Amino acid sequence: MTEKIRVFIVDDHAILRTGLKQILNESDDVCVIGEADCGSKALHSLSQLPSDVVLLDISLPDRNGLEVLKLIKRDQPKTAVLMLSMHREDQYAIRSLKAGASGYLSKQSADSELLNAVRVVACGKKYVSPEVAQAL
Amino acid sequence: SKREKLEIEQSHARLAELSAHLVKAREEERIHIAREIHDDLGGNLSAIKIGLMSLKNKLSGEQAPVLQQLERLSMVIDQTFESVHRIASDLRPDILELGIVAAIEWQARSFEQQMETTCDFSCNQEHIKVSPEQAITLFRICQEALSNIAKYAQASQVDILLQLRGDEVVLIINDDGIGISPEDQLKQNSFGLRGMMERAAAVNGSCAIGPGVQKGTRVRVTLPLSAQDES
Amino acid sequence: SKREKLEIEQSHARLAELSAHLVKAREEERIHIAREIHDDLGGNLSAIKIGLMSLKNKLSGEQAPVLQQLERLSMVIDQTFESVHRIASDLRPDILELGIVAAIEWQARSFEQQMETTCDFSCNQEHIKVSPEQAITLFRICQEALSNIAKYAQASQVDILLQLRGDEVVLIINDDGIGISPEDQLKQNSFGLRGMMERAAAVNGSCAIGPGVQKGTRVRVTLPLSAQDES
Ligand SMILES: Nc1ncnc2c1ncn2[C@@H]1O[C@H](COP(=O)(O)OP(=O)(O)OP(=O)(O)O)[C@@H](O)[C@H]1O
Ligand SMILES: Nc1ncnc2c1ncn2[C@@H]1O[C@H](COP(=O)(O)OP(=O)(O)OP(=O)(O)O)[C@@H](O)[C@H]1O
Ligand SMILES: [K+]
Ligand SMILES: [Mg+2]
Ligand SMILES: [Mg+2]
Ligand SMILES: [Mg+2]
Repeated sequence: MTEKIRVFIVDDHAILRTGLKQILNESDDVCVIGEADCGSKALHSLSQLPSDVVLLDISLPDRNGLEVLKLIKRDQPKTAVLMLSMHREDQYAIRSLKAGASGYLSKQSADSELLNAVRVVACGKKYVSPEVAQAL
Repeated sequence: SKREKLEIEQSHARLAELSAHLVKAREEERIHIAREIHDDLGGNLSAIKIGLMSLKNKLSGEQAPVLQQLERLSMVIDQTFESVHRIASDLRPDILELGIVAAIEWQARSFEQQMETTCDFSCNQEHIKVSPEQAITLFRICQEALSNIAKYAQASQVDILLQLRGDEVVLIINDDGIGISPEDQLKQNSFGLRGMMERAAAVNGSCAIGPGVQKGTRVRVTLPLSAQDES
Repeated sequence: SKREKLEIEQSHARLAELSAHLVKAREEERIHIAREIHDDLGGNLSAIKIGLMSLKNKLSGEQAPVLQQLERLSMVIDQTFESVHRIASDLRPDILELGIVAAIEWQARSFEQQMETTCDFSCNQEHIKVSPEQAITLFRICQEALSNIAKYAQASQVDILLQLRGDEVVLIINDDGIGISPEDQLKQNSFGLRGMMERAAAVNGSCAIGPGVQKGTRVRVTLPLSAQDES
């Protein structure tokens, strides 16, 4: 059996983290290896915990998710970062991709797109939701 | 007497400070609530939707009525997402995060769509860096000016100009409607124009309301860019 | 000159009107948003909860993991209800719907719980009928007075008195703390006391701040009850 995709979750919303963890762990090919509720804890943990995919909330209590994204990409360029956000506007997706993200997911469509998005970015490809893809 | 005059002036200054404070506190509250609604409720909704998904997976191959029920629930959650977005963006439009140029342009576009009146926007910069307070000031003044035009002007053409001029940012909203009289500006229960001027003053700027270029009405806001803001 | 003085006075009056308007508009917005959050989001959440219940019934006799998942979802929805209530009641305390007497009493009790300072409330009526605007005025002034006491007074005893006296309603908040100096009242970036006075003036009442009965600080608000309000 091939190795599972290692996912690290960064979101300050505890209930959502639990939900994300559950659905990811329920699948055969993914496992959640860690989580953090703010940017600085995430950066700290990630330096010791190699991950394939980081699921990263844009609005964090300590700093903007886009800033955290840049720092992750600077330190762990091979880690794919999938942005997660309430914003549905295409501009946020475009900005995220420009800043080095592998994909962008709105919190509203996380249920149906999450696993697919994680798998796509884990193999080095870009993921954008169907709606955003249309706008681009 | 001289003392009397001084006292009145002082009390006037304190009152002006108070209105500026009230306006600021309100915008801060709006941002705070919008964020809570977005982050807190939005996160929960997302968690519920994901939970339903996991339920569905557990039930795969299950009877149709149960799956239908799950679909219905997902739809209710989507509607709740819509409400969350609507309430939060009434409080603080997301678009402001993309900068003041994008935000004013967005207002022009929305006005055009809602009013079927041409509304042109032009700006001599791709991006103008103002403080968050100045951004919300320009945004709210433009909002009130457009709302007045929609209510009273009977205009067929609106022009919005946003410009960086030296160390000032200038916003002009011009309509070709019926125009505004000095008496209109003093109406008892009207606070839109007064609010516009107070808002501008609160960030050390000014707002002038007068006749339009050829006809109609012209609102002109000027805010100083502090050295810091330009960085 | 006389004309100059008149002009300043007029401009002062208009500015006072504007602050009153700003305060009122903010409270109206708060009510509006609180209602939207309550009715719109709250309604949807109820629908989701009922939907889950019906799902559970359809699945009765089902495997444990599915039922556990349903339980988890119900809990998330309950937490979302909590958030909805919290956000809405920060905007507009539900307790106001039970009348001003209940609302002020509730403030006294909450203060006591949070501060471990005795806070006594007394009222010579079971119910005092004021307009919604007056109610929110009394409520916000009391809130600010208590917040000041918590922040500065170092009091060990607070007394809140709400009274119907003839055609006036009087609210007194008395603390036995360190007291307030005239300079304190003129602090540059302080708007609490000024806001209290403006709020009272906006509904034709007054608010006086001064030394307490023996020591400490006393805030006294008087609002006229209009004939209509007493009905
Ligand atoms: N663009 C315009 N064209 C024509 N008349 C205008 C225009 N803008 C404002 N007015 C007139 O000026 C008056 C005052 O405007 P103002 O925005 O201060 O108050 P309002 O819109 O009546 O009420 P409020 O803004 O407080 O809801 C309006 O009632 C209207 O008669
Ligand atoms: N009950 C009190 N006991 C002692 N000092 C007080 C009391 N209430 C107010 N003060 C003093 O009066 C000052 C002004 O109060 P005010 O409520 O206007 O402003 P603030 O609380 O400092 O700021 P803001 O209310 O704008 O957040 C306070 O800073 C404090 O020094
Ligand atoms: K797994
Ligand atoms: Mg967040
Ligand atoms: Mg208006
Ligand atoms: Mg205060």
